[in-house]
Amino acid sequence: MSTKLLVPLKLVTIVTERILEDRLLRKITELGAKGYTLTQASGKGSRGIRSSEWAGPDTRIESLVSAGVAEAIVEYVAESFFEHYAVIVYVQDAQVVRGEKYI
Amino acid sequence: MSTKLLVPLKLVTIVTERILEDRLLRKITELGAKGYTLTQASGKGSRGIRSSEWAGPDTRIESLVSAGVAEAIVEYVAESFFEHYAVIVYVQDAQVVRGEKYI
Amino acid sequence: MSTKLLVPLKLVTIVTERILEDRLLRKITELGAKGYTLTQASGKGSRGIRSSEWAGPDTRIESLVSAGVAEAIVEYVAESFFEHYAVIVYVQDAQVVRGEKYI
Amino acid sequence: MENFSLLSNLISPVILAFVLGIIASLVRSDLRLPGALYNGLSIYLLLAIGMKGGVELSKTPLSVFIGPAILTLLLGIVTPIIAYAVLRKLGKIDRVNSAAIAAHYGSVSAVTFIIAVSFGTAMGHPPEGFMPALVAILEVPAIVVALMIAFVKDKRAGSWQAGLHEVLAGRSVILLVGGLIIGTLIGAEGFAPVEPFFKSGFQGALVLFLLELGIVAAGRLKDLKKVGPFLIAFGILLPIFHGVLTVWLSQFIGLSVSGAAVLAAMVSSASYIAAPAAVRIALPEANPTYYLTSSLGITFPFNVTIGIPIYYTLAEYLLG
Amino acid sequence: MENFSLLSNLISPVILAFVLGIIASLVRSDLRLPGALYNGLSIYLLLAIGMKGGVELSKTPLSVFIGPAILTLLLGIVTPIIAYAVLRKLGKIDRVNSAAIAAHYGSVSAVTFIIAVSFGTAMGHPPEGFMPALVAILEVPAIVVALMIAFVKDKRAGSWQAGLHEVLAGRSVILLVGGLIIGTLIGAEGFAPVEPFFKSGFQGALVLFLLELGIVAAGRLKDLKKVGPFLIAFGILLPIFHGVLTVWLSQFIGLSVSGAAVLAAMVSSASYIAAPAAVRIALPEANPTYYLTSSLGITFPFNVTIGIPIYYTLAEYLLG
Amino acid sequence: MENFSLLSNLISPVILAFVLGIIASLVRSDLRLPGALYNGLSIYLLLAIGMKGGVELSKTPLSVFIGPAILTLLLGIVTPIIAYAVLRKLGKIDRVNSAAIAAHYGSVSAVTFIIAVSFGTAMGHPPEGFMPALVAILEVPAIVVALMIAFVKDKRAGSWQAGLHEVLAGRSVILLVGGLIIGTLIGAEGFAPVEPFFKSGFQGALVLFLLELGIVAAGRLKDLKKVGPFLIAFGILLPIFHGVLTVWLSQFIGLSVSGAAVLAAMVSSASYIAAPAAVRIALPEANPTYYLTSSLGITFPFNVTIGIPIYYTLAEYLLG
Ligand SMILES: Nc1ncnc2c1ncn2[C@@H]1O[C@H](COP(=O)(O)O)[C@@H](O)[C@H]1O
Ligand SMILES: Nc1ncnc2c1ncn2[C@@H]1O[C@H](COP(=O)(O)O)[C@@H](O)[C@H]1O
Ligand SMILES: Nc1ncnc2c1ncn2[C@@H]1O[C@H](COP(=O)(O)O)[C@@H](O)[C@H]1O
Ligand code: NA
Ligand code: NA
Ligand code: NA
Repeated sequence: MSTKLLVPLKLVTIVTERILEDRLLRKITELGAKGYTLTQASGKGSRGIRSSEWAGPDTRIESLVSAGVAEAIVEYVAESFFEHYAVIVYVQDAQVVRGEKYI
Repeated sequence: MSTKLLVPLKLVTIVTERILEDRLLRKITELGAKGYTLTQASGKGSRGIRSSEWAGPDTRIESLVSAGVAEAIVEYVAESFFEHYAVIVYVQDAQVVRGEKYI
Repeated sequence: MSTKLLVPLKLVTIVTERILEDRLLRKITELGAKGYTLTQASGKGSRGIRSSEWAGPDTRIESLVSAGVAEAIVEYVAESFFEHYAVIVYVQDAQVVRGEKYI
Repeated sequence: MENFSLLSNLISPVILAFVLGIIASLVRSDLRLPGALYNGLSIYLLLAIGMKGGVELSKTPLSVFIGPAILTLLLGIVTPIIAYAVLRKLGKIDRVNSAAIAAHYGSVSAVTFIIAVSFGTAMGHPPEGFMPALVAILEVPAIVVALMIAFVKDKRAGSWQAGLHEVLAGRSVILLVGGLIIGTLIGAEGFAPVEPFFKSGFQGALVLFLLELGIVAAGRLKDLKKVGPFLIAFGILLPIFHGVLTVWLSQFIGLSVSGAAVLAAMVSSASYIAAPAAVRIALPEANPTYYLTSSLGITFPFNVTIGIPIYYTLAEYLLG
Repeated sequence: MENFSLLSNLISPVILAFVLGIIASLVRSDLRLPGALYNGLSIYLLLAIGMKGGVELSKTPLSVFIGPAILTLLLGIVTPIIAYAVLRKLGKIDRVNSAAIAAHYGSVSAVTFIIAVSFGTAMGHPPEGFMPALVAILEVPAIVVALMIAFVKDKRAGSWQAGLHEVLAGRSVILLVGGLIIGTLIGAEGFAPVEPFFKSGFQGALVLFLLELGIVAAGRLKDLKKVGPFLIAFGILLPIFHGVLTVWLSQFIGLSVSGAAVLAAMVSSASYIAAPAAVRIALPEANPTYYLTSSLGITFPFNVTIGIPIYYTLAEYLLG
Repeated sequence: MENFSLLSNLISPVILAFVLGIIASLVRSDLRLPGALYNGLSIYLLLAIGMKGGVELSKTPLSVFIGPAILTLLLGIVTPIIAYAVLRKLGKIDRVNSAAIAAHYGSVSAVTFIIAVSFGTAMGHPPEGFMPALVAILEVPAIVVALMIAFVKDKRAGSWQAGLHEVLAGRSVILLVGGLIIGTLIGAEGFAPVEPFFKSGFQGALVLFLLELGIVAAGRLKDLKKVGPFLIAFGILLPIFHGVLTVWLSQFIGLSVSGAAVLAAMVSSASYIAAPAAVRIALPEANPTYYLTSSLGITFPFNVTIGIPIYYTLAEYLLG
């Protein structure tokens, strides 16, 4: 794409237990995310059984951020949640329209 | 990936107010999108408060299109909605199975 | 991103009729996927009319897998479902935290 | 019994809600029942039908029930064969689509059944209480027969077993049959505490359900062109034929006038919940436009407005 | 009629559920009504209001209804103009935001209406049965008038036609007007079978709805600072003015005390379902914080707690 | 009172719906209550319990209520300690998992409570009306005690405060306590208009809820192997012990036979809504398979089928 409107950013996606949603959103905002998009999800992973059917389904958090913020989020989630909670985090490239808004 | 089935296309994702959904879908179809996938979303961005809780939650539109169509969609959305509506648009690369269908 | 935590994997996304969900999930697990994330979706594609409004809305399956597994999934879906069912499949790159878990 | 008039049927809240749904869709309203609610209502309605039927069945001597049960079973086997023959011979429709449509017209629409019961009840002639048990009997065989027809000659893309599982373990059958068994076990006394929920609320819940069904059916109307004149005629004439046949046969098994009319409405109706799911799995090559548009866009509206009064009038004439 | 007391209103289950919702939000509870349920309840409530109104309308002579109908229509045209003038002149608020807010205060909140009716009914003074028809009459004109004001001088980012379509084909109007027509057609007899669902369940459903409305309104409270003291005062004083005006005018059209009080509650209320959607489409430049916070965060709680007893007391004084 | 029979309990519509849900899951049916509906039903049920309890409480002299209230509070503190000791000593289960399970068995399952009340009511022996207030009293303390045990010695991954907030501001407590207060404030008269919704519909709504609970519980059954024989025995024997203890203590506080049996059912039951959420937050190291499978897959089905009749029979024997 050659459009001058587009800014290259990182798209961080986190899928995790609903019960962590509030804490995670507060934290990624602190770490510099200017916004996020949430969708309801369900899924299967290494933790065969989870309480998510009781605590409501999983949550899927997407946030477009700069590379630095992405790194901070990734580190925070890995350290705080990987051991005990059902969680997956991945990072992708994205060309964002008027992306400077989100840096 | 080396599969001959795959065609490189652009994945355009738009997250915006539900109230714009109809208009946007009609327009991106006009601009050349052959299909789209919708998911319900909610979120936070620069416009602290929005009517979305009343007009229903946000909508997340994904469309796999050629680079040219992606550019047209990006420009259309930026011009028509960025000023007054809650909206975010980004473009990613994707390898699409039997992708020629969508061009 | 330079974080040592990240492993490059493939993100395979499948959007298809709800009625195929069980069969697809069983199969992609067989083919080597270690997990998946599901979201409810709706959409429009080449098959103007589908039974999805009756069989429930579409399903959107995302799975982070190695390149080899991605290829196997893509081939399986293309062969088994492309002819008669509403389905779209695409593959993207993703940097996954502690990604070795998913290989 | 001049009361079995078309007009008094048309101005019931249930039918008018259906019309309102169609209008809402035509004016491109944002009105839609949330999917979760629509699913919830269908679970409620099917379970309620089953339980009420079971409660009644627990009071019915087998000798009274056996005749209607056997007739219903027979009609569930014969009507898909009739439908298939008509589609192949007169309609020149290919084998797989004919079988797919036949599965729908042999099976039954629970909502048409409910409206037929309400119609009679509102006229002061409630049908036999065990009718819901007949819905359960009518639901499955036609789908099995139609799939057998489709699979007998050719290799198919879909899976016959998966399709069968989809019907038998599908929520329609689970809820209807499960409800029947629960109702039979608990009887009238055990049903009493849940009666306000499942009986008093029933007609109102149906209003909301039909509002959404109207919206969905309106979406089908735009496909009328695609299905062509033959299928439109088929969607009206086959139900009439099946209905007339049923009323005529009902003479010999001791059903009341209302019972015969309701059974006719059931037999003439086309499934649009259980059958589409099973057919989509077993016969993916079949075009959903054909079977959905004819069953939901043509036969359902025809039956609930014009068909049901016809069946009642005929039953009154033959059995009254 | 000393019973029209503030306290007896405040301790109704409906108001207390609203308060519970606010508290749940303040203590950051995870309590939320699922979106599908909230939507479903609003569909149920609007359709129920419409149908009950229609049933009553079918019994009402035109001569009785025509006066209140005309007054309601006039107030629907005049009140947005008053609101606009106050916002522009006293509040110095820019044209587009003034028009947006005026659309809300000219239109009507169906929930405020229901609570006003319940209040009178609980006091033993049910208002005229045809009041829901007035809700339908009051809903649309103000939005049209306010959009006209906004579009008459300037070029706008939004589309006037799209906004109008949003109101007219919006679910509030479809369900209220559709329900009215259905109710009128079926009459009391046709309504009987669905009455347990739509009438007996109504107050309880409202409890759940207000629980969620409390949660949402609490979310608005944190924006009180942003809207400033003028809009807070406006959100309390304009309703009182509109309410008093309505009660005074009701003297001349033969409404009962309760009827006048309920009409006052309607006219004084601010829309937060139909108007926001239409305004968002037609006037995207307007800031939703202003119109949502004032209508939902200020005027709605004020009206259902203090406003309604005031209108009843005044109506009793003037018309009693 | 030979009526307190196992069989008459087992053939209630509520239990049969639970069984139907299990069967639907075993035959891999697509039947599932939509999540929004399931959540909505749980909100409805909890609020209804609370409000009805509050209405009754408003009529109950403190002198009658105080004894049962204190006993309930004591049991809420003692039972998690008993459970913890058994798990540690006999089961050799590690500290954090023992505390997690103890939190569940000290707290209460609202559905078990409702079924115990229905059982007595169906037998013609409704328990004291204020029992729902005891549910609210029993819900929280055990979770606090169990978390204290877990946090007292070790540093933990989770947050004790966050866990506590999760219980106290969780929807179970908000709805139960909020409902109690609303019910107490409005009294019987204020409750009358919402009674059809919250009381008549209650048993029926419970049927739908248990249908889904059966589906979910069936999903747990496949984990029975993973939890091992000790936890299976624990999930049956501890409830019996707690139930017997409660009935025996009830002698001294003036509860009726039914009241004692219902309190026994409550105390013996294990929470599967409030406790899992709190424990997941505060003790993420604990394995949910253990506490969910034992509370939902073992204790809940045991109690509602066999446990409740046992507690009634014992209460009849000791207090009758
Ligand atoms: N390989 C994967 N691909 C996509 N999503 C996954 C994958 N593994 C796990 N997930 C998601 O992450 C959640 C937690 O995974 P886990 O912590 O491995 O149990 C699951 O419920 C899935 O929604
Ligand atoms: N940085 C971001 N990352 C992901 N989604 C975002 C971001 N910023 C905004 N959004 C989404 O876009 C919507 C509109 O954003 P805005 O126009 O900034 O209020 C929000 O409600 C979010 O769903
Ligand atoms: N170009 C596209 N972009 C995004 N999603 C699509 C596209 N085409 C189809 N889809 C999705 O895939 C489903 C099936 O498409 P089809 O098989 O073409 O009818 C649709 O319902 C959409 O959800
Ligand atoms: Na049929
Ligand atoms: Na107004
Ligand atoms: Na307990």
